[in-house]
Amino acid sequence: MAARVQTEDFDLGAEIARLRQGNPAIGAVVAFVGLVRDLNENASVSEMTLEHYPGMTEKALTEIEAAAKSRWDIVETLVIHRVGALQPTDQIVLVAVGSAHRHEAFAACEFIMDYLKTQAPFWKKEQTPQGAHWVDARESDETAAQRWIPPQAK
Amino acid sequence: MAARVQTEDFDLGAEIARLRQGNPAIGAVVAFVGLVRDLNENASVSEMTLEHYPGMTEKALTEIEAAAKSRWDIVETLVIHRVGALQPTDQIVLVAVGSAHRHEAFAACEFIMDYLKTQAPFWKKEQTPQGAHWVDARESDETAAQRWIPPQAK
Amino acid sequence: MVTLLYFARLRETFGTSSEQAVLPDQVGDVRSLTEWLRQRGGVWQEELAAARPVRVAVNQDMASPDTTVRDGDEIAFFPPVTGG
Amino acid sequence: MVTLLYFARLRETFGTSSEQAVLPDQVGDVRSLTEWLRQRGGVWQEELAAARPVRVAVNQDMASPDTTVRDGDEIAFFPPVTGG
Repeated sequence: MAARVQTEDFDLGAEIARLRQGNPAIGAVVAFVGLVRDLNENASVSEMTLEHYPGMTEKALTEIEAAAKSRWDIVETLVIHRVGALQPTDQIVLVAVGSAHRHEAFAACEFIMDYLKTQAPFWKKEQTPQGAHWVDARESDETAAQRWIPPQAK
Repeated sequence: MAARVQTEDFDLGAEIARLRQGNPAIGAVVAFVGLVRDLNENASVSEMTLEHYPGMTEKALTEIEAAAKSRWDIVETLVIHRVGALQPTDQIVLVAVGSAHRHEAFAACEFIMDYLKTQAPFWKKEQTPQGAHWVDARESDETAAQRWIPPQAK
Repeated sequence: MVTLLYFARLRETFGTSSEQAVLPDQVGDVRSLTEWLRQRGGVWQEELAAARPVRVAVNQDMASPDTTVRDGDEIAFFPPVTGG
Repeated sequence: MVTLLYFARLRETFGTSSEQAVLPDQVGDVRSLTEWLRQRGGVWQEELAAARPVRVAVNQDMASPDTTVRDGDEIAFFPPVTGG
């Protein structure tokens, strides 16, 4: 279980190799990579700046990983999130989960992403031809996170 | 869209870099990597041999990718499956999907894996201290594939 | 003449991976072809027994017992798949 | 004395990323603290208006209006998060 916030890029292949290194109990790895698109809400994006809340970010990510571990039978988790200035096609975030079987890895990886999107203190500012603006939170991300809450707990 | 069957190992980082290369419309990549575990159904596994049906395999994989593309709004798909002799911790299969948004990539990647498990003509033979044996198909894999069929089509 | 292919456990048990066969007139679909092979007895009868979960592909598409087979077809017999 | 932090749009609009503040006696939770800041008027009143979706964290945990605030706390105000 690890969470890192960094300005530098990350190497997907090297990170996954490290995650599963020498662990023959891992039969499945699911990795999600989020990338900067050149288009968001119909506006073309030339650059994006990611701000975060140092201290709380790492805490929030670690708590989300712990929640995933308590919920599914998984072996390893990794979250890397970049901050600072990013351009289209740049990598923003990596979430990876290693487990014995595939369904747990898929579910836990998507769960971590959905919670990261609504709980981890990161904010995006986009540069477009119309100027710079802070990205609004999307209702669909809130809905995505809600679906993991058991009905009786809502 | 690409499907490859090969004896050689694959390089996850290089494959994903190629998949999304120069395409700023891809905002999400989900990659699944299946690995040889040293334990299956409580027997320790020292080696595994993967056999396939040349010709039909590539056809089946391509059809599964096409089904995913017709079902979700996704941009790129890639399936690589190894055959031949493999040891614990070796990579067996890579399924990767690139899309604008994450939910489509997660769903399509899991869909492709579930169908590959029940439709693509690969067979595993495991070497254990009790001798070599062909792995039995698992009921749970059939159930996993069934859940993608709309109720009215069942 | 059709090409018959056998994979995995069936290949090992039958001791062959492929054969060319001339189908008798009464064989027109996967069901009757399987029955015809079963009549060879021994391991053929055993592995192709109705209770056995054998899969059949005709010209590299998954087939059902009702799938038609005709001259020139490539017909493969194998256990349920276990890749991934 | 508490530490107040502002992020993203709030940081820009308020023109500051942090301040030290001595809370008056009537401020005991996130709700009353927000109300107290709102009384500064101008951009404070605007950005912290009840209709605005502002999130608050107390000591780096997401908080609700009822969350207690006390001396020594680190309290952050920010828009709904948009990372990932």
